[in-house]
Amino acid sequence: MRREVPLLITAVVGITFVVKYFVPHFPFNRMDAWFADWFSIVQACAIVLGALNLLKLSALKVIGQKSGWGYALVIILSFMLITVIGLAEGSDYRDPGTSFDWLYVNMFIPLSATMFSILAFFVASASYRAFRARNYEATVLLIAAFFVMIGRVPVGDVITGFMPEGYRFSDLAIWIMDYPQTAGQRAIMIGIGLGVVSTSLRVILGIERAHIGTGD
Amino acid sequence: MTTRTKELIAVAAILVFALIFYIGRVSGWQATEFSTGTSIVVVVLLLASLLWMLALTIRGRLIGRRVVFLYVGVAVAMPLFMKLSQEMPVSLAVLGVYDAVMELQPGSKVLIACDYDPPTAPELQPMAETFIRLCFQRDLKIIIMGIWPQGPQQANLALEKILAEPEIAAKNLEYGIDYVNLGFQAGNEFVIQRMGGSFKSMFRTDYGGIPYDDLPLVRNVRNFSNIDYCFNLSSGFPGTVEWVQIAVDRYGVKLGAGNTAVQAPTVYPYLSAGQLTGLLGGMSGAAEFEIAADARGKGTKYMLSQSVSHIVVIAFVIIGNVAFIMSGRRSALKG
Amino acid sequence: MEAFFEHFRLWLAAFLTLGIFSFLYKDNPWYKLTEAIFVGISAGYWFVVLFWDNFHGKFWVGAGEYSINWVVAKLTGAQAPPPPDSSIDFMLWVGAFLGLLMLLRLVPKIGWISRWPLAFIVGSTGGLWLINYFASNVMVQAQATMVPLFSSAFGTGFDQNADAVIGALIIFLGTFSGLVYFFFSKAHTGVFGGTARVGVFFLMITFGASFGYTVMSRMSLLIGRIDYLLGDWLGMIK
Amino acid sequence: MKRTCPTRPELSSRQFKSLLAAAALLLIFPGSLLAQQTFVQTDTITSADTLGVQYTPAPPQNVVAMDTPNDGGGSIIITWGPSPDDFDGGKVKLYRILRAEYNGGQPGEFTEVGDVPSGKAEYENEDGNTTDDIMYLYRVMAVNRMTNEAGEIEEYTSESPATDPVTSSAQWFDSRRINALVGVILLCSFIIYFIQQARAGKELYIRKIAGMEAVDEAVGRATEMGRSIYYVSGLGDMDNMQTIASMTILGRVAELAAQYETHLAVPVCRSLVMVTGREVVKEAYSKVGRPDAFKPDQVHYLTDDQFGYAAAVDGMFVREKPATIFYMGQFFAESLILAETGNSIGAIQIAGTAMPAQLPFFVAACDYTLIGEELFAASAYLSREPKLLGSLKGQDIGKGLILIALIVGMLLETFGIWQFSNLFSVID
Repeated sequence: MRREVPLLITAVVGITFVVKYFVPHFPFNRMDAWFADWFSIVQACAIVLGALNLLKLSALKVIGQKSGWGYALVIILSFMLITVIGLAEGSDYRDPGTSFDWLYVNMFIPLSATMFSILAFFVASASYRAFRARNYEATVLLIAAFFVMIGRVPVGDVITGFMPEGYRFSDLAIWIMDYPQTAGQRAIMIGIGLGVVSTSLRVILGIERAHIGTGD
Repeated sequence: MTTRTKELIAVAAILVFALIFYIGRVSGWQATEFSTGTSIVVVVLLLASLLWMLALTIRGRLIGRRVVFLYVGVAVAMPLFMKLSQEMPVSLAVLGVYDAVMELQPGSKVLIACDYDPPTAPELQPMAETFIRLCFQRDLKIIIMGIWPQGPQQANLALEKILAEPEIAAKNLEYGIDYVNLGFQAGNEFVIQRMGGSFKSMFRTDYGGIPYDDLPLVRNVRNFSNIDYCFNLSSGFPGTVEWVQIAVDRYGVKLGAGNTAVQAPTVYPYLSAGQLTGLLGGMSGAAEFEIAADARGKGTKYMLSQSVSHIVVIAFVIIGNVAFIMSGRRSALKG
Repeated sequence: MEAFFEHFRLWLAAFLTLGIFSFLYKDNPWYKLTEAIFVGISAGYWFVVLFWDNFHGKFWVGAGEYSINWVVAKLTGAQAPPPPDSSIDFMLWVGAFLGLLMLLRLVPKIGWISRWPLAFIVGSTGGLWLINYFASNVMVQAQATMVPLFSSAFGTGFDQNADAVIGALIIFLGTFSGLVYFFFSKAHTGVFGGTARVGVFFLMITFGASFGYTVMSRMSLLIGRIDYLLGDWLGMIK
Repeated sequence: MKRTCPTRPELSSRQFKSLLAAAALLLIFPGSLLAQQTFVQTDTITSADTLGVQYTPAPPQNVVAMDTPNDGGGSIIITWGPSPDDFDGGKVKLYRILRAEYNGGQPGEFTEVGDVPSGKAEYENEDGNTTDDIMYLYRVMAVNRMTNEAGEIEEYTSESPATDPVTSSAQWFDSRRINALVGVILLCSFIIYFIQQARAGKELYIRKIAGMEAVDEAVGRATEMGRSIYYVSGLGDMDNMQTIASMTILGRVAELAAQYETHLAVPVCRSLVMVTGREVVKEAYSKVGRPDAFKPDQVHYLTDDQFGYAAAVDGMFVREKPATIFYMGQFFAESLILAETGNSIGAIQIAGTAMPAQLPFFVAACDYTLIGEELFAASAYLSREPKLLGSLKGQDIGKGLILIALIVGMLLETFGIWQFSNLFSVID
């Protein structure tokens, strides 16, 4: 019962959604929209589980005075702060001028923009370390990256200024993006398509059943 | 002195430095700007130190990742102080926006649709500022709106900045008569579509809650047919693609656009098909627009930052390969 | 008071920005504090957004409120609400039901029931993407690769420029050899292995090119943050 | 028929009303009136013309209305040929489509349902706002617009005869998608056939995949060093195939970790993935006979936010210094933030994703990367179960057919035969 029912649900629902693609008739034509709505409602319910888990682990740290318990306390406090304000604010919580918006603009945005911008440093250090002509594959990668990078700044065209128009670094960069890059992407995409079909089929047939867990 | 003491001293130094400059700012210090001479010296020093790094590598000393980080930080920060102007030609796509604005009669109504948020502001904010300034200089009326929640907020920041500039402040522009911010409206591309019928149905009040009909500038603006030019700043969906498909194709609006570098390639076809009068793409687009409007500002500076940081990344790729060859082509995976 | 908030605002954002940047040097108490604030604030942010936009905005507005009003009216004998218009969709109750089953995890004894909504989600995802990926990734991409080697057919003339021919050939060769690389059930030896090696060559160009292409947009993010610190906060640059 | 109205911006009350009506309609049916409001140029009336005969265009020809095929109902397609006056500089500026309900042999009042600018050789327009089982009649009106000396716009129109009554209906099969149906059945049959073959005991050869070969070694290394293993499943939620694939791989990795008695931590950023991950890891632990070693909080939630998650996981990496890190699933910009930090602490990193934009970053910063399809093959590969390996063989047959199709398609195209490649076209 605990194993069979989920397997059956997976199979029936999976096959229905495959069939849906070929049937324009109601109710099949509405299933995409329904599923999207259902999923977002389930997400909203499930985040309660996630949030409780985060709070529980943090609280255990604080109670046990484990190393870093102070930071765990900060997690709890900042979570409570924004949640209480956001829920009290009502469904217009996001309008300019609300306290929620203040927290969003002055804390959330600087934090995520900075974390995102860290990427600039990591891109540099990764290029420094990884783009080395270690072997034949790495050399190809290095050359392609180098030409595209230099083709995207004005300096690139200054260096190749002696060449006729259409044969400068920027043109080379565009050519690499348009042809060999597109070809590689396409091979990857076709492969992914086949992989997804095979994985979905295994899931629907119940051969791959990790998600339904143990019998108890 | 232990490392810990050194670190504490460093943090204290940063704090003192910040306090001094913050107090300075509050008490009215002017912004720092390098002269051309200083700028050249800084760039030369940067390049020279990169060469030194190369030399160190050749002599067998590997550079750690923190050094790379430091260089990236410096390469981005220093050009922001510089006045050095990279000479670059203004492309036709950018001129398209500039010319369209210059052709408008004084008093024409321009709609600015701000569909972006703070993460993409480095690229799009300079465009917004230059565009707003150009409109005010030409005595055009500005109507701002957004279908991204934070777009109108970004526009307010730009407005605040431009209105404070002496040249514009001298015009004594008035809210509601010379410019209006209608704020954000949820509903993605359907907002554009309904605006084709009536602006008022989508924006009952402006950003600050003033009823639509109490704003003299827009009181008689019924829909797109009362708008002379439209400029869209976009960093994704919904954005320029939707504006072209609905406002241009269906309602015949004249549209120019500013896009992030990532998005610009998808919009390019509309430019060649004539559905866009012009396109500013990424930081280089912002910089070129500033050059065209003869108002070198952040876009030009940012572009310089971007070029210098690019050169630094390329330099480190070269240094990395030198290090690899020097180390006898052994696997330097974790170098 | 307002002036104080303005100063506080600038320093708060600067404090958080520098806290994240300090991680580049090494892990430290400042980063740990910033990270804790970030985790708490962002988890709470998404909690609020999911509650108001997904649960309230979709389910409550779309079905829940109306249904409950209706039931309450029936029970109390009050006047029933007007018949539902097109904005009410009772199918949303299915989502609420699945969500409720998911929440049963909080009750250890019957927590296993949460596998049912999970099975439902995994099954529908599998079915949905099986066919969508086949159509959009396999069929569309295969068709896009089948282009004439010469941009007009043999019969209608032969005036081709070399660029177009080379371009079409490269796209074909790249896609073909790249796919050969992905074969799992055949040893990569001989001609087959050689083709797979060409495939790897194309994959590496692809990776290098997209890496190089992305560098530029990543830099602009950092420029924005440094501009905040030096400009908005310290006023050192205009 | 003649309608007079002043030019913009002053509007006559009539035009104003129709605009208001159009706006109201747009509010009610945002998606259905896509073809409304076409703006057209007007010519100027040069001589006084009270009758308007010389400006009235001829009506459009061959107006036909039919139910839209392969749809879910609620839509009728109207086609017509141009009016003889429809040419560059001709009298037709646009066409209006008029519709009336047809009840008991009596047509109702004709109202406008859309308009189309002139200048095409053939016209096709969809009225996407019909009710199934109601009969409709359609007329198409050719419209000329002129500006008179007073600056007012005058319209001269003529209508086609009404079409035969037509109703819209929904279909049970989209015949345009038969190619996808055949393709998918073919591919699935191969996969199922080889799964059966493998079940029956047939030996299948599967080549080595470097990243997968390294999994044992990577888990072993963590055991030797006495450090933990981190498994990062990306930003995708359970409605994403990459996440589902990631969960199946997590099962195999968890089995190994349980066997080696090495601590496995799975920080996640989606609550549903946390729930699923727990089931998966628990199942894996009991499969190798160590159910007591499983702790639910091995799989824990941090935050739904992309960068908040990256910041927290980065912090864990540098503090706990795991010996081995797996990245499997859907990744965005955080891929390099995580992988560079993982690299800096010297962990062995194995990544796998089907996000083409992030693959280069993983290739640059990780020791092994599973590219696209390899991610979906990984769980079968790691399990070594014959039936799962059989599905890989089935996939390969599909791949082989596509390779052949690519060659055939390209050659036929080159010789001007495009019917073959059209077999692969997909209707949205």
